[in-house]
Amino acid sequence: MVGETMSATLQHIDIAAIREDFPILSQQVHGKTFVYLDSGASAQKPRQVIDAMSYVMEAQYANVHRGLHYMSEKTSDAYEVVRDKVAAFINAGSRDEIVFTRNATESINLVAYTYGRTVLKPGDAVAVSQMEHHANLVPWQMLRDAHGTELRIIKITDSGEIDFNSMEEVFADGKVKLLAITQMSNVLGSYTPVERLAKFAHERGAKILLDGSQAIVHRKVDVQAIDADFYVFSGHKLYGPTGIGVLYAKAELLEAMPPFLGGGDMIASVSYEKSTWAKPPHRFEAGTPAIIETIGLGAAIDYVQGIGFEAIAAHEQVLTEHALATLDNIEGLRIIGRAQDRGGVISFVMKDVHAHDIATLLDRQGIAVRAGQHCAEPLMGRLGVTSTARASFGVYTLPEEIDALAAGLQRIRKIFA
Amino acid sequence: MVGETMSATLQHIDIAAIREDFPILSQQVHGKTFVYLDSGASAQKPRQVIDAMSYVMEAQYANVHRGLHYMSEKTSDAYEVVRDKVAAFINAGSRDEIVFTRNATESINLVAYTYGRTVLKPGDAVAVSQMEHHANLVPWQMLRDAHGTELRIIKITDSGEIDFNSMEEVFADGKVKLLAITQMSNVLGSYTPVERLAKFAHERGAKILLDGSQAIVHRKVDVQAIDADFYVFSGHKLYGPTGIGVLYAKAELLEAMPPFLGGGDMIASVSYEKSTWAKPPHRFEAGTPAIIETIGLGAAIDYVQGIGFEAIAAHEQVLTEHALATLDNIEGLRIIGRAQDRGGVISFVMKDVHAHDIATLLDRQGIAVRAGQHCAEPLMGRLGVTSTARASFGVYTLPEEIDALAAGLQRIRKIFA
Amino acid sequence: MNTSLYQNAVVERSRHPRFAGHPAVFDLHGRGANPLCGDAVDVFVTREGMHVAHESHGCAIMTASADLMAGAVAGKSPEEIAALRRSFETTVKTGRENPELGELNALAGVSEFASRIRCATLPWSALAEALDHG
Amino acid sequence: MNTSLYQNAVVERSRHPRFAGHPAVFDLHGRGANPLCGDAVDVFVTREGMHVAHESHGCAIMTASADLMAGAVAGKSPEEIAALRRSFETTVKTGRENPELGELNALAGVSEFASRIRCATLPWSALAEALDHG
Ligand SMILES: Cc1ncc(COP(=O)(O)O)c(C=O)c1O
Ligand SMILES: Cc1ncc(COP(=O)(O)O)c(C=O)c1O
Repeated sequence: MVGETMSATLQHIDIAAIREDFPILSQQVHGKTFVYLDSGASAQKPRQVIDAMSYVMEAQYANVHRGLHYMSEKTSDAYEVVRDKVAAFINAGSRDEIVFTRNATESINLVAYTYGRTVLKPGDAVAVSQMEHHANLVPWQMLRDAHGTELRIIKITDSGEIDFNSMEEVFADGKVKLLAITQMSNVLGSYTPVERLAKFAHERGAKILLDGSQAIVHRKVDVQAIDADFYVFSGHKLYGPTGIGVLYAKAELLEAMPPFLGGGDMIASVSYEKSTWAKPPHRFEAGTPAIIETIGLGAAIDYVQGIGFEAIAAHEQVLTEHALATLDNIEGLRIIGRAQDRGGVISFVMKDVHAHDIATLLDRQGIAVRAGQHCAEPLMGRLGVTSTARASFGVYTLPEEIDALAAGLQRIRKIFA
Repeated sequence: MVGETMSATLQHIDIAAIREDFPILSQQVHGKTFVYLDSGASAQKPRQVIDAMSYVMEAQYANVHRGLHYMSEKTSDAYEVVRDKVAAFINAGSRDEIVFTRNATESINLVAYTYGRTVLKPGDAVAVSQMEHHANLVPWQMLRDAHGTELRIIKITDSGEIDFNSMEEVFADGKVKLLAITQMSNVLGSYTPVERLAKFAHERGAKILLDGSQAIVHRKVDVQAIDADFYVFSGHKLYGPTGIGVLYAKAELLEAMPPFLGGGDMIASVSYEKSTWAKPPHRFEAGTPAIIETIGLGAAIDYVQGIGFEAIAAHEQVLTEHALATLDNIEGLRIIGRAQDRGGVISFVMKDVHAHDIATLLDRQGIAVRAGQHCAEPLMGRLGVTSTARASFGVYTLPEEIDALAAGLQRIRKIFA
Repeated sequence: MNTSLYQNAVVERSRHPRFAGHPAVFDLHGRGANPLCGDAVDVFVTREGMHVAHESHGCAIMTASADLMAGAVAGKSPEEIAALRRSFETTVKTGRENPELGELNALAGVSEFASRIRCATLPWSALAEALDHG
Repeated sequence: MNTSLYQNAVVERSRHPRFAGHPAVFDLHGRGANPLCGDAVDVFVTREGMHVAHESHGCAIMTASADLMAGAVAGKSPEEIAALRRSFETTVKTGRENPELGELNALAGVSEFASRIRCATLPWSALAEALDHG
């Protein structure tokens, strides 16, 4: 099995070369080879991203949009080029549909504060699924409490897929005006059928916001083909730096939205009495942006596109199948989430062993996994667990690392036997 | 004069060594020596900051606060240590009074959205001065328009100082509950008497928010000695990375504030019906924070403290005096802002030459200055100009660079003669 | 692998706790919860003889710590318990065993796992809460 | 220093514009403003003979551009002006002079100053606005 898997992997992707790009992967942890299976929380950074950021700071830095001097112009260009890159990356209709934020969380909150408090009216409903990350639940709760919108929850099936019967019910009375839903669960690894969800929402007069935090890393995203109204993701999960995220929204939606934060760069004119707003996307980017990080994100997108999503998806599929088969062989281990369409994020529980103990004991073997509620506390309730352990994969993950995980879990089983 | 100035400078600060730390300063621009006089917009980054950020990405990176594994623990530690550093740097009473944001702009908006919409009531007034950056004006306009607070403007004198008669008037009816004011003007270079302002506000039952974006770079700040209620600044002006800013607020104020953004890490518990919030500062830090940038900010603070504020202030004073004297000697040049207590940010206009033309023509000589309204459009009206040129200094600025500026300006005068 | 913390005493006590349960009658109750991971422990105190029972929903370290605590505090006064808690917290932070802690020393190894120290101390916070405000 | 853009023609026309002023009578008005820098230009058109006057509050490049524009469009039809605008914008972006632009070529050098191109094109947007919606 492992031999087979590996050759399948190696057909698609030159993993050895990729791993060379990530300096951290050659670190040791507790004297053991470092096995990083926590990319779903945040991915490691390739040399190309680190270098791009260092280059800005060493050779081409100044504040953007404001200066009439060389360094400022060059830096503004380098910054704005990333907007084009992001637009092309997700096939936005226009670069002006790309707003830079800190992370996916801020992107969703931006929509909740602006679109949510103006276009959505008290009495309108926002629908989310049972498998949302807190980032796509709490902002809608806060909107409910501040603005009088309703919050409705779409059920998932036991296998971890969207329950379309529940969707019908939630949308039945026509009050749902926004469906805010993940494209890939950070707990179950399920992909959601985004085209179908968008069609479903649009046919019922609702807009759709997609949380692409997990999916963007694994799949080619085409916001126009999906017909997404809003799409959000974070740079740090896409092999880019922290401190930079993206909000995509259709131009006509952004046009109609009031600003979120007030300050420099988001205004057209300011007097003490009244200010007028710049056009999108600048209307939503107040103050000095994350210049260095945006340029780092550009390098990350180049990096990912250099590998290509066909190769990335094939590699992920091989890893996921290998991991599911291998983990299923471990006695007392139960994988949580069995969606048909699923990717390289795998949660599991072990009989008689708490997830935290699993994580700590794996860590001692150099293996990094997540354990806990994964910022999805209500989903834990739905699944009938208090926490899970989770292994998640990146472009640099090796089938052998999954074997190391399995061996580690077997050792843990013995301790608790 | 120059010789004298230089030796005064060199007594306080080893500029040659400092300049070695900033790789960008040895760049050429348009074939000329690069003279960077735009530190007020954003400062350049020392090797120590660049290295600290690279180190995280190369050797010690994972998401914070969530992992039970080695890399996550180490990264969380490195991240949280910076909170201690910032607290010590501004002498906060507790590390829990330090909230990380993207920049000063976000810090002010955070206060406007949370404190502003709960503790401040419709009919209460917020007072700002005539010399605020848009970042400390527009959020209060937005609050006014959304929440029904009033916005009052405190006048400045012709020399660019706070007019305390105007203060008295603005506060006379007791409605002002928040004074939001800069500690140093980014246009006029004036410092405001922050202890006096705080006392003034407190005696009249108002809180004070200080915009320390410019001042923090030049002066030792002690928020307890000032008795500031809120204090904000950005990392990128303090020789740190973009994408990271700070909000300081007194513990009891933070405790009483509702959250700003919803998502991971800011909650105590989440159910579909109701969520409860984490204690400050985490309540205000939703989602994956700017981990790499926070660590970079820590390195920047170490760097600045390594030089020491006594040396920095002395160096700035020498530069400023030299610059004022030198520029005053240029025919047709008028310096805008003549406050008693002023620092290394100098705006000027030239007869018959528009600020933009000054900036472009200086740029061709390798000299970077700002020109325009400096995100302070209403202040331009107060000063009776449409724009100014501005030279601003950093720890690496040389007296010779000011001489280069003066020579450049003389050449421009000839073109327009 | 270095698993010294997960020695038999800890694993054993977590799997077969001696003081687990929710007594029908008790005088004081305290709760400790770590929202970040979902761990929770309820502590029930019968003042007479300082009998402590616990209901633990969490990891091995927390459960073992609760159970070892219940054993260690039996019959002690609140003041003695407060002193014991301080010694225990020092030991789990420093890793230095302390003769007065007896069986509780089994948890000294948690010092190597910074993010898990809270698991070991959570039952003690719950007990303190019970004794303070019960 | 490389100041080719600031040749005499540009500096001269900015300091002593020939078509500056706010006429008492005019047919069409257009305004261009760059909020980032505070530059603003008002353009006043008398249809008869396509006389253009401008009030410029801005830099030398904008003022010279407005004045050279007013000279260049005199007597032209709106269609000819639209074509001229396209040629002018190409020249200020590429730096390639174009014989049909005549005096307007004085601004070709602005292509080297990316952030200043807008200064040169602003009067043309104001004129287009006047002709479109006047
Ligand atoms: C006085 C003052 N306040 C606020 C700001 C806004 O800072 P930032 O853009 O980093 O949020 C600046 C800098 O531009 C400033 O100079
Ligand atoms: C599905 C999903 N949504 C949202 C988020 C929030 O991302 P961030 O913390 O970068 O804002 C995450 C990551 O933690 C996630 O996995």
